[in-house]
Amino acid sequence: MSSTTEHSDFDYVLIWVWLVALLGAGTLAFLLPIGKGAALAVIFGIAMVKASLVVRDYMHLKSERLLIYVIAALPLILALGLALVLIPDIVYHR
Amino acid sequence: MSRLLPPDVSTFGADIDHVFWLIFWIVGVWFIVAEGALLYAMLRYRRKPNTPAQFLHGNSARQMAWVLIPAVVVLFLDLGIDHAGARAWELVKLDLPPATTLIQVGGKQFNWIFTYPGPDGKFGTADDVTVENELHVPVGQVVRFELSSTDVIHSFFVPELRLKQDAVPGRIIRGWFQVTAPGTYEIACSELCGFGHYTMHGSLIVQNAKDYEAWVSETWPKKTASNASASLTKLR
Amino acid sequence: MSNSTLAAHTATFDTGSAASLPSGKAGVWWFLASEIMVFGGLIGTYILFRVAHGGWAEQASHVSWRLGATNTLVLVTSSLTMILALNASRTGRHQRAAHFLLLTVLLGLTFLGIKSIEYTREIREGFVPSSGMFWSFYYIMTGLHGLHITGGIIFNAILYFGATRGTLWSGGHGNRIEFAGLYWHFVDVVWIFLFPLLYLS
Amino acid sequence: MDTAIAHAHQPPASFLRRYVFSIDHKVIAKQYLTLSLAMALIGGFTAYLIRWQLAWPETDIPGWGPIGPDNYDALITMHGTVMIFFVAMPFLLGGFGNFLIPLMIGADDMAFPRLNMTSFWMLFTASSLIVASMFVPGGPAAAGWTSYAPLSDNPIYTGVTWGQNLWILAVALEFASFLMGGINFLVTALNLRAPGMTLWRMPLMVWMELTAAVVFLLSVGPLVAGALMLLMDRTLGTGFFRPDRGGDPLLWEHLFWFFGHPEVYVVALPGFGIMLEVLPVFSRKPVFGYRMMVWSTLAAGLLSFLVWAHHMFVSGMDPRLATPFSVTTILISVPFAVLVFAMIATVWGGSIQFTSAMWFALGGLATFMIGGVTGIFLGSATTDIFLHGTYFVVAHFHYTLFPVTFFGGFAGVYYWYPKMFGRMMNEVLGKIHFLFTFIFFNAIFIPLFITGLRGNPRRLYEMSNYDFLKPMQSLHVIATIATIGLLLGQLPFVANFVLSMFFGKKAQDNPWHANTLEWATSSPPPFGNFAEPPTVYRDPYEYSVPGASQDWIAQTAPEPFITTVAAD
Repeated sequence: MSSTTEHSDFDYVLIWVWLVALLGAGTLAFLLPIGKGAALAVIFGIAMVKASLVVRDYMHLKSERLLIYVIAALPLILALGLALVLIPDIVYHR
Repeated sequence: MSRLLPPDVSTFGADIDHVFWLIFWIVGVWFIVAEGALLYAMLRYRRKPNTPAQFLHGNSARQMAWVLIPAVVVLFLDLGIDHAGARAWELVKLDLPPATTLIQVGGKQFNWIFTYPGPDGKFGTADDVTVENELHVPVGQVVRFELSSTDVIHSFFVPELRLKQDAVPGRIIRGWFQVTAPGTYEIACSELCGFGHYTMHGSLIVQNAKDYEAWVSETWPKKTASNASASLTKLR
Repeated sequence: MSNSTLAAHTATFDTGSAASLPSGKAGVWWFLASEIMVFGGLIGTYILFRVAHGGWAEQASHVSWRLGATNTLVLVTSSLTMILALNASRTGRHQRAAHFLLLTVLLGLTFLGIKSIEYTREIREGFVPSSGMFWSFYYIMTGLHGLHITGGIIFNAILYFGATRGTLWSGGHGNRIEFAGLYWHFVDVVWIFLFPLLYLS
Repeated sequence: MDTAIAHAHQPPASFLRRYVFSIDHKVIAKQYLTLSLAMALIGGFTAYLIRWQLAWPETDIPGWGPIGPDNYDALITMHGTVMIFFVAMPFLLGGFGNFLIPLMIGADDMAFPRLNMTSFWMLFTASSLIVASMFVPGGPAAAGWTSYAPLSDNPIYTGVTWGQNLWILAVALEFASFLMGGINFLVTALNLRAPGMTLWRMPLMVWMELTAAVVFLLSVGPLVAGALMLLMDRTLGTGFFRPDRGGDPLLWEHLFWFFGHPEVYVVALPGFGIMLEVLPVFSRKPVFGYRMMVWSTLAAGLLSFLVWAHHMFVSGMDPRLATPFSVTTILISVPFAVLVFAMIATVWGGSIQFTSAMWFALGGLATFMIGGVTGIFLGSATTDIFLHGTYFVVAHFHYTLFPVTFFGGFAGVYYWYPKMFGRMMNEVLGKIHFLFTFIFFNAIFIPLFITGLRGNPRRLYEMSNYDFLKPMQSLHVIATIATIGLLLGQLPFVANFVLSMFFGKKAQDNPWHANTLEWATSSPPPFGNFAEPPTVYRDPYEYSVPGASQDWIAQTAPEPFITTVAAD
């Protein structure tokens, strides 16, 4: 099995603290009177970090072998490709 | 052979047909070669007493070449087809030439609605002329159309013009055509649009300048001095 | 891959081996891959429409970011309890694992509870799926996510009862907690993106 | 996901667990086969009604009566939906995939036998829903198998209410079923391979089923979301695909074809897989360029995600997208060219035995080539302007899907029937069946190519409105007569399939002297497949090895040039 057994509960709680802190930060960025663009950048940047924390530590991706990275990466790439092709039709049509 | 396709009466029809025949001959040759090889193998190599099959696993480069070299040739022919096709596509769908006649084509279950700007040359004014299922255009002139639909997806299709474009509700799709020979051509809907789909039939009446003017003068509202010029202004 | 299959073939519920993944885990990950396509398509479309029609900001201002944030907190915490349950079962602390599973189930139910409070409030204020494109996307995305949460709650509940009765371990299915966990964390990740997309934009 | 039961090498006692809710992949495979053949009756009958209406419009159809334009739209919708989702996929993936993957890799069952059972019964439910949808008030779905919005989106345009909703539910359920099935295929083939069965020793059929599974489960997601949107549009008043509510009809087309095109390969690859098992055995020759074919298959699978917009060249999508998609589309002909050439090369220099299975495999290859080359015309955006939505398209995709589904599928039935049921099928009936199928199939669709080239639009209830179609009527009559011939031509098969089960000659374990593992066990295989787990020593297609004592060497044969007696 993967080397996840070494994890101590403490590590996991630590990650959780991070997640909560980031959640707070993201919400703050939304409330503070900063520019919309900047706020969005911060908010989604933070969302990315949170997601990667969960995937890396709670889903143990950091200790997984290549095949799982492939399985996870394929749909991400394809979904992105789909969205890109949709741009001209949905965003830029008059 | 050329009777395989309907007669072509539009300026860009020839470009489309050219690509068609290019593909036709390329794939035709490949098709005959491949089927021929298969048929030959079937006859030549049917089971015969004490003639065992050859042991060809086809994993060595020399043997794979028998498949890969033809495949590479296919690749290059493909690129050739793509090249020819891309140029014709740009001509037909991408760059719209300046037009002397502008019409709005609307699809609605189960009719084609053709709207002319009227004497003032502007759409959405009182003197717009609307005709159902009958599109009159002058021969040899570039006609621009704005295609739209009020309900479901239709598709504006004139076989002799090699012209097809879906009409999508919520979108205005611009296109053009230029007919080379006067006559009456049939307009079909080629996208399933409901139970009346098969009745959604119109006719394109291409007239020489004189007849067209005659039709205009009898069906359109009379021109006033103010908008006489407007009707002739080139639309770009 | 080749020699690994010896183990894989003969084991009763195979744990795979060095080269190949444990079947259960591989299955879950392939499933998650298809789920990524479902939510990816949905989220991608939403973003494109949102960019195309700026006018949604007004509609979006009617959702309660407070409840949304609270729910995020709940879900993130449930991810923690889930992983702690797995760790407990891995280290043989079965009683503890069962408790954490129960906790996860309860947090999941809390999430659904808060979500339904939101729905009722919004519907009371007259914001229904047909109230505009934003609301359409809001309801389809949170609704689909809610269905996934419900499914996860059911899996976890089943595991919990197996854990309390001990059948979970006696049957040698301890790593089912891992599989259910992978799914649960994925649903959490989806929410981590839905929250800013729907509440903070 | 408890596989313990499956491995307890004891068949369950109760009839229900043994034949109905069985977790034995072989029983489930037969259930899929039966279901798909039953649905094929519906698909065939709809084809008969459609063709009759087109040849002799608004006449009483023998065995049915006259049909109206709304019935006609419903019929074409049902024909497409049933044939693709409820015949082709259950037949090629559900049936042959389930039966062959564990046997060919030397496993005793699927990785998740219970999930396997669940998949089948989900599909059964989906099939029941689609059948039920034909009898609800308002009639069945009538927006075409592509269900383009807004036609499918708003009941006022078709008058169809619950028919369309049930269509969405049935198709969504079908997706879920094959999603789970595909995951099962993947995990089984990657994890449960017998000792020595390396990836590069897997029969090509397994590779094809694997690629199909991956392609399916990565392409279907967005359409699941789309189906949910469509359902909400119809029931909750949202407007994802309604321009008047801020939605976009083209979104549906994109989501549909992003799945719809890969779906073609999901069906095509297993069909190829069958041909690739049959051709070497009856040519007594190794498959030509095994690895080359595997790589081409993977390449085709990958490319299949990059071509979907070629279904939308004239749909009103941004015309600048057309050329890139033409390029990818036409490029995909390269891996398929490799596969086809390699199949011909496999036969070349062989010692060909013309069994029914071989006839169907060769016939499938020959007809598929027509589908392949005509695809180039539609892949080029320029010629597609003229050909899109005409009978040329209809003929083209029937020439791709029919060969893989039916020629390939029938080849598989004639080839593996002995293994499935322990008895041989009748070869004479089989060859008659092939002759009818081959002749009449071509007699249907070659005329339709011609009408298509003349610009005959598809999905017309009748054509008398169009003067330029009047000369085409005789071609439609030919196609219809051929359709009736094709349907009647299936009777020898039905008789053969049923009667052989009772009166067929008892089959040996390895009647065709084939190498792959499924022939290394008894016919039919016992519960658990293999008396003792097999060990694999060699590649799957070692036929006519020079110096060998016989012209086949089973994969289980340990020493070079000495074959096991596990067979016979």
